[in-house]
Amino acid sequence: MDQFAQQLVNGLTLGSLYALIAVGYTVVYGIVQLINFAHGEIFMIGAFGALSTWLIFFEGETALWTLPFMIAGAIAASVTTAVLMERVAYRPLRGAPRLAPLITAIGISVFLQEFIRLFYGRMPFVDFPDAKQRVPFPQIDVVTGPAFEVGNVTIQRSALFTIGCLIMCAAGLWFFVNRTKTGRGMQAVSQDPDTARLMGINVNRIIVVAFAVGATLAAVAGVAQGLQVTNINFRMGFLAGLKAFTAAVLGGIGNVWGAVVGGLTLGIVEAMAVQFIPGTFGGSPWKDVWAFVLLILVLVFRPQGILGAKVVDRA
Amino acid sequence: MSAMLEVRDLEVSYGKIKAVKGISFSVDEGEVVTLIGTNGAGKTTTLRTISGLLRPSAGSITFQGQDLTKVEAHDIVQLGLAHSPEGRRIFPRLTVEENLLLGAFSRKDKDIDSDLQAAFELFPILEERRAQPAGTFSGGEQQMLAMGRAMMSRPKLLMLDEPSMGLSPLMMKRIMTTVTTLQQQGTTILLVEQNAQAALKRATKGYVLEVGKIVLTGSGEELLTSEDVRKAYLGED
Amino acid sequence: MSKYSLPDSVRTAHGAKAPWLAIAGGALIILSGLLSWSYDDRILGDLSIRFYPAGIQIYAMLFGVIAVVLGALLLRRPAWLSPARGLRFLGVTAFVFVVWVAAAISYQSGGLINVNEGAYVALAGAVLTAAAGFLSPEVDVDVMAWPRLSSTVEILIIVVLMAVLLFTLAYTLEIDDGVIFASFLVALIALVGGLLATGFGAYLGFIGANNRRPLLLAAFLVAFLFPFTQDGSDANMSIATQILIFAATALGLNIVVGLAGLLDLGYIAFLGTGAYVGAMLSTSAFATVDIKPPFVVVMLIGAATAAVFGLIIGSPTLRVSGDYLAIVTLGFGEIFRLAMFNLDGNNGPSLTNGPNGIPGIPDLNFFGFDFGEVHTVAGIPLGRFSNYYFLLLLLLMFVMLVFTRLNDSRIGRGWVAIREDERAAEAMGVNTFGLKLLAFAVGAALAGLAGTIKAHVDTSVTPDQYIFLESAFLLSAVVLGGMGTVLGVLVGATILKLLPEKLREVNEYRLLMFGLLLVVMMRFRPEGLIASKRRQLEFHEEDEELSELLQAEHLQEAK
Amino acid sequence: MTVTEPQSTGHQVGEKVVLEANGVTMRFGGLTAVDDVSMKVHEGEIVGLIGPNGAGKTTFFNCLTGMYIPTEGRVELNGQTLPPKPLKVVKAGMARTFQNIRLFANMTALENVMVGRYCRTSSMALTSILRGPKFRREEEATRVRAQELLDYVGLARSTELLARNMPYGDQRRLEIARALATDPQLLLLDEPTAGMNPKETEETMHLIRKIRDSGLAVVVIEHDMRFIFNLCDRVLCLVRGALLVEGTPGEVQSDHRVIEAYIGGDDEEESA
Amino acid sequence: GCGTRGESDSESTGGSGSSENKVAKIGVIAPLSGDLAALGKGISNSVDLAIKQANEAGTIPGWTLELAAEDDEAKPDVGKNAATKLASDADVVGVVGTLNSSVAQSVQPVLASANIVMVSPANTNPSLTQGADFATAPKRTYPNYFRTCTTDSVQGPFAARYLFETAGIKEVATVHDKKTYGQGLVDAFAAEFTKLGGKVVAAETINPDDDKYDAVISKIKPSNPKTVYYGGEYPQAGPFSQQMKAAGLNVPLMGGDGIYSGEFIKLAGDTAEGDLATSVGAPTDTLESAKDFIAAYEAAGYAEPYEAYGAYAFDAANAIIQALKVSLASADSAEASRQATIDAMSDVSFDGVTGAVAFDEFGDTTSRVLTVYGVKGGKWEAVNTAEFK
Ligand SMILES: Nc1ncnc2c1ncn2[C@@H]1O[C@H](COP(=O)(O)OP(=O)(O)OP(=O)(O)O)[C@@H](O)[C@H]1O
Ligand SMILES: Nc1ncnc2c1ncn2[C@@H]1O[C@H](COP(=O)(O)OP(=O)(O)OP(=O)(O)O)[C@@H](O)[C@H]1O
Ligand SMILES: CC(C)C[C@H](N)C(=O)O
Ligand SMILES: [Mg+2]
Ligand SMILES: [Mg+2]
Repeated sequence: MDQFAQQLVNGLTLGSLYALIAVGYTVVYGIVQLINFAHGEIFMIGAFGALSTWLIFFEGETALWTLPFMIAGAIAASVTTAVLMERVAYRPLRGAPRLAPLITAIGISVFLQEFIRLFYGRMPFVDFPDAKQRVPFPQIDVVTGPAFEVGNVTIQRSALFTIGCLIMCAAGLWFFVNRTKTGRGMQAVSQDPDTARLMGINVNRIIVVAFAVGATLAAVAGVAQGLQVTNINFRMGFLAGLKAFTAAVLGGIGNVWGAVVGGLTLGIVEAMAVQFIPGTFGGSPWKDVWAFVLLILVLVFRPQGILGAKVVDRA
Repeated sequence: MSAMLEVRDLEVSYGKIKAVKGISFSVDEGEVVTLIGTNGAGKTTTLRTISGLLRPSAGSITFQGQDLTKVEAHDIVQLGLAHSPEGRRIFPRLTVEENLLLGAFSRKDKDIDSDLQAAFELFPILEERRAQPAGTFSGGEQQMLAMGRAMMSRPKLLMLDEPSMGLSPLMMKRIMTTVTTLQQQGTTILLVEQNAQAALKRATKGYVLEVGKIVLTGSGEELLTSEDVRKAYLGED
Repeated sequence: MSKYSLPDSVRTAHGAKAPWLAIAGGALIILSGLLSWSYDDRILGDLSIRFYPAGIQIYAMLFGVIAVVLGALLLRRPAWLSPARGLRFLGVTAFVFVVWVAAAISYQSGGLINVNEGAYVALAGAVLTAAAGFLSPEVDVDVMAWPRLSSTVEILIIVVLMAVLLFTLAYTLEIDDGVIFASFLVALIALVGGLLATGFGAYLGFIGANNRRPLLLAAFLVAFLFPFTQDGSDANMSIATQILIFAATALGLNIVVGLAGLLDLGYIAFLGTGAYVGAMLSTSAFATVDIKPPFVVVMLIGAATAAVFGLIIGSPTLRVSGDYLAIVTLGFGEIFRLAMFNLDGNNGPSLTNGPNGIPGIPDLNFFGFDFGEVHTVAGIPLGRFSNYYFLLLLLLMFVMLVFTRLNDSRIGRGWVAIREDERAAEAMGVNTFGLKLLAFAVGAALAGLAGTIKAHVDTSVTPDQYIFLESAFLLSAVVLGGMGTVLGVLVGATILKLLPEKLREVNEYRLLMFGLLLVVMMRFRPEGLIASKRRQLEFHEEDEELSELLQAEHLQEAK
Repeated sequence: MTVTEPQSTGHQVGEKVVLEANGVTMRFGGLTAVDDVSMKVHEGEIVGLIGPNGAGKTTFFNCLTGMYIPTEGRVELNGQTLPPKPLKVVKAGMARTFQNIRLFANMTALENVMVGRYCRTSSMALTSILRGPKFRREEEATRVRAQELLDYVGLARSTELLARNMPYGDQRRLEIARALATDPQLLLLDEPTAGMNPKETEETMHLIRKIRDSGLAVVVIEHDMRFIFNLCDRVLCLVRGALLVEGTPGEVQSDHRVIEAYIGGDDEEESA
Repeated sequence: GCGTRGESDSESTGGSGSSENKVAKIGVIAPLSGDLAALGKGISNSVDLAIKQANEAGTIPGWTLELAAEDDEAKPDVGKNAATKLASDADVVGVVGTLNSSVAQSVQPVLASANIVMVSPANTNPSLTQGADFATAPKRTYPNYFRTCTTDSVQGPFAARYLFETAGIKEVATVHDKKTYGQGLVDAFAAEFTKLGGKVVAAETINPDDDKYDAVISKIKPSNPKTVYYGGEYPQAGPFSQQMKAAGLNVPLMGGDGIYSGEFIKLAGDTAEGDLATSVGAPTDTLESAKDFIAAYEAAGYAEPYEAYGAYAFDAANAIIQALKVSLASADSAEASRQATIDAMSDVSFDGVTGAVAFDEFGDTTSRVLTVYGVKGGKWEAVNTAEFK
């Protein structure tokens, strides 16, 4: 039982991270029907943005007050990258068949990874560590350090931070999508951009907002990841992005709650698989396999995802 | 008196194909103006250009004295020009009510609720099904929703593109009556129709388009009785 | 196209001068080849000697010759060619070429001062050529006016073209200076692009279509002769084998993506399946399965296993479509990689040797023909990779056969219908599910086949060869080259495998450039370099000119 | 009010029942789109299906053709119960067109029709790769039959045009040719004249008659009353999913319930 | 068409050299990029140093040695490609590398079929020299393969004895990354540890692509190990150590030479204090024999430190050079000397930086010295150096 509770906590932590990233996939997909493969890299850039902020302004300082600045730095880096990417690469492809933006997304994803790998350590004016290998991430007081023990369950500080971030972001997002006009505009654009324009909706602005919102959450996730695993690297976006995308699809892509539910489900499944699948097909090396198996099963039996709405194709 | 909408020498192309080849017409305040013509004559193209979805390759469009050719589609709505597009184009995964509210997206005033009620009165089915995803509506139902939605922006000029397409006779009458009602309430209307008879009967002015050019102009009645029109568009020989 | 031209008034006023401008420009460029381009004689194969052109200067002179020819053609105004467009393209790219070479000279020898008169003359020639292109009137190419030649002459053209191709290929691979290689590529793009822009390419395509068999025969002859141009060196042959494996796999993927319109992001797993089957059933000391059937049987097992996986992966297509299918395939791809990573006895049965992979796979041996040995044919030694090259070429031919014949059949039509509107296709009696499964199974089997050979060519099989990035590479080869076409995929595969090998100077930046390439390509030519016309339409819905061209071709064929 | 013209052909409806639908019901959540509808279609008969928008006509078609799995009810073609699978329905001999044209836009007219032959041909992967004489024969036969059908619907000269480039009216006809290519015994047409001008409508009417005369049964949905009442042997009117009235054109158009629910008040000139 | 020019060209560049020396290349296959680049660069720099010294001293008359360094990214497949490339270069006569045993497995057959001698400074897995059944029926697998470092059949037990006997720890959990090295090391360790009477309370594996290990750590934790023995490399071990402690599993992590690098401490952070590692040989900087090497390395101004394997790579390169002295003397081309170089290897014996360098009948080094290090004050410090018996 303790072990169950312990892995539940682990799963929730992992899942929160997935969920934060997944929201970005979902929001963008919902609007432009684009699998933004580069979103994982936005998450990675968020982490590097936070690290850079810390290195430039606070190197050596680990007090809690630096954290908000790091998060701000992360968001600035992620949002800038995401918005630029939308402007330069995706916008010209509006209306092109699906495959074109998808390939572009893969291209951007590779490009961003390589860019950080090759140039992070060679930026002008600043002395950043070489990013060709893992780079240590600052451990901030209060949100890292000795874990809390609740009964026999250990709860890490960074886990609390991550889960907290998710709760706050999700609440904000819910309000934004359902209670603001921009949110409703987003939904309209997602279904028929041309007609949305006829309603007086500035489609380009809405799309930029979607990218920015996704990037903001990814940036927060980047910081959380850095605090949890103590180091970051240019590759971290790939698998995390893949899992987050899986989570988004699992939950029902296009649906913000789906992303959250999908992320948490995926995280918990992974943690439980490590602990409870007996025999040689259990354990850590198989956990990703179980995650993908779950995805495939869900898609086959409920193609629209856990919370997704059924797409109507009327003849 | 200058016209509310003035289109001059408008040309629009899709790639190399010119779909609209220099047409001019005007709509005065309070009028119902109708464009009729064969399939592919360029009616839809004209409307889409006026509302900013397409850019003209030549010519000018002025609405209440303002040049529209460089204004973004979403800003044109704010000026009071609504467009109910061909093929309804409702938002399929949003509910009926959400669709209607989107019609009022660019409005900042507080009367949205009363307009919503007005739309429900006009089309009771919309109220009955207000929470149903609009994509599951039948064609006619969708058309009503599209009209209701366009009205929600409280337009000064409402452009309707084939509002009767695929509608039952009864429903078509209802839609046509609505056009009259709207006109009486002070909305100017630019109507594109295949059902020339019904359209011309209500029109103060009509234009006949053929392959991108205006070939005939006149009041609704004149056109209705014109020999050419009767032959080509009313199926009488 | 008209947006790239000068105002009509200028063109009518000066249009008559255009041919002479072109001829003058071409002559200048030819002359420049005889002059010195660079003061420094140590770089770029020595461009410093007058009246003794080196590689780069010869490329330039080719520009000149073509400019002169086009100029002369402009005087005669043929209806089926548009020399103006050719000149425009040629002029602009020649300009880029000269600037690039000058930049390379300046960079390598430290200063613009080292650029000699030849480069400036060439630059002037390029400007004149471009000017001619922009000045001359736009002629719409009339495909109906294509000259009809006797089939002997047509076949002769094909043979000459193929010989040129072989020569170019051998020549290209011989270059080992990265800058010269890049210059050559620029020149090649300029020359070929220029010719295509005139509409000559379309005409060649037409000739090719009239003589499909001779064309194919000639093409394969060229391919078979290629190893003999390598003088026993294995360096290029090893790249060539990689290209062939990659191309065969990409063609298999093209069945799934290009023909059936299903996005597969985990396709590399099928190649991996074949490779692992090949490795496990080989006599490597690390092979885990004790059955050692002959290689032909191994190939069949590899293909069959992959096909079964293809069916499994394809089965969700019954319920899942579009982007969801993409993610399912991606998931399967990852599952494959992880499974190969894990099945080492620690986690699951001991089959794949885990992350360490199965090394030491021996060379193939067909009835005493040892693929690892050097064999001498007609006095020319053919090394290990040449041996595999021939085997792989056979495989590729087989894959192409399967691809084209399926495409041009009832099944191919069914696939197009599915791509266009799946629901409607189903309602018209097309067995959509069956056809989608078939696409997956056939594609997978072909990749599996390639995989079994790959295991032996590579001598080792590891899980990191089958990561997502590799699937992305495959997909890129398909998309860059042109979806749904054989030639396109071959070109795409060659580009993606050859460039990184040849441009070693920038090896570190190769992924960065790959990423950029994808983005730029999708922006400017999303249908790929050599696109099937139908696909091109799908990407450019508004392009009426194109759809008319396609119709015209249909009409030609129908005659 | 009468729009019926005297029947031009002295046509006789056959005795044989081609289609029999029994108690077809389709529910979406709480909404009953088709409510216990039964219908019989005889050989050589043209049946009209009318009803207000949202009455469930298209949905009924979808149930017949297996695009939807009906909640209740049974569909029989020539006495055989049809499974709700589009593929099997087509094979059994029922074909349809769509309310919104759904052609394969980037294929030529001929290719579109050849796709329609898919279910009547059989060469599979291996045959296609090996290209035996059987394959060639079948391919040729497909091409010939497709061309015949194009000639039949009056598109003889459009063979090599891309579907997307064809005029609207021709596209509708091409859809019919494609449906005919499946060798149906029953043809379902969903608003075949929507968006057509009166002249084109007239031509379509002739085409449908010609098809009927060749022995097929036709069910057609239309809102154009003149079209329906001139063309059909029998008319069914659906309202809110349920069958309201069934009868000859004359009976139906004078039924006050139909007028009230569908045609509307006595206001002739509106119904063009 | 410009053949003559091409020839004159190569003459002008080649001819600008001062002597008529023929060229022989010594290859390096090591991770020059990626997470293990720190160790790989140390190896390639040290080989470079050895080559420079040999050229300066004119060790092999008539020949100039050159370095041909290839990156293997620590991946078997990439390493194999690097080996193929080196093998097809006729000038290559020997290869120093690889770092990872798993990569070596793929490289060995390629170099063996080209008869190129391969000396690894860092591969510690015993099967590379003695075959899969090294414990019961040792059998030399590749005659061209040698190494200058001790193997894990020594390193594992050495660690086990240290933990059990010196540190008094009776319960450990083991974790490894499934690679040849990690798994082999853990196997050797566990066998000895249980033989001594200790208990392996949990045995887990991880996937090196992962960066979060909480689930595994949570699974191990209830079994209350007193130390976690990790078989693998520092890019995973560092974060693993840190996360272990963040998750409340406050016991030391111990590993092999794969974690003995400054990078481990950087990645593991403050909580690395007390973690342990074994590595081959005695600490380089304490060796009298290494003074010159260290000085020369520093003087050469390499950007990266020589790290754990610099000295071994230097010795490996010198072993090849010793053999080349014999083989190249009578050869007229580099390629022709390949077999002779292999043959000459078994007679190589000299006093290297790390001690006496010589190889036994399997190609293994004759030295069996190892050291236990511990993290103290953010640095690795030698705790105990001993010869394993
Ligand atoms: N997206 C497009 N791309 C290319 N050509 C188009 C496009 N849309 C319309 N056209 C062409 O432009 C011309 C005018 O079309 P438009 O839709 O404006 O006609 P319309 O009068 O509205 O006809 P309908 O009565 O069928 O609605 C037609 O020839 C049509 O083929
Ligand atoms: N997939 C679906 N999910 C939910 N409701 C649906 C679905 N398909 C149809 N409906 C509903 O069923 C009813 C009947 O629709 P249908 O399209 O059959 O009408 P119709 O008679 O063809 O109307 P029209 O003449 O306007 O085409 C409508 O109210 C529609 O909203
Ligand atoms: C750096 C270490 C990981 C090398 C290890 N000794 C091996 O054999 O793989
Ligand atoms: Mg229109
Ligand atoms: Mg309908």
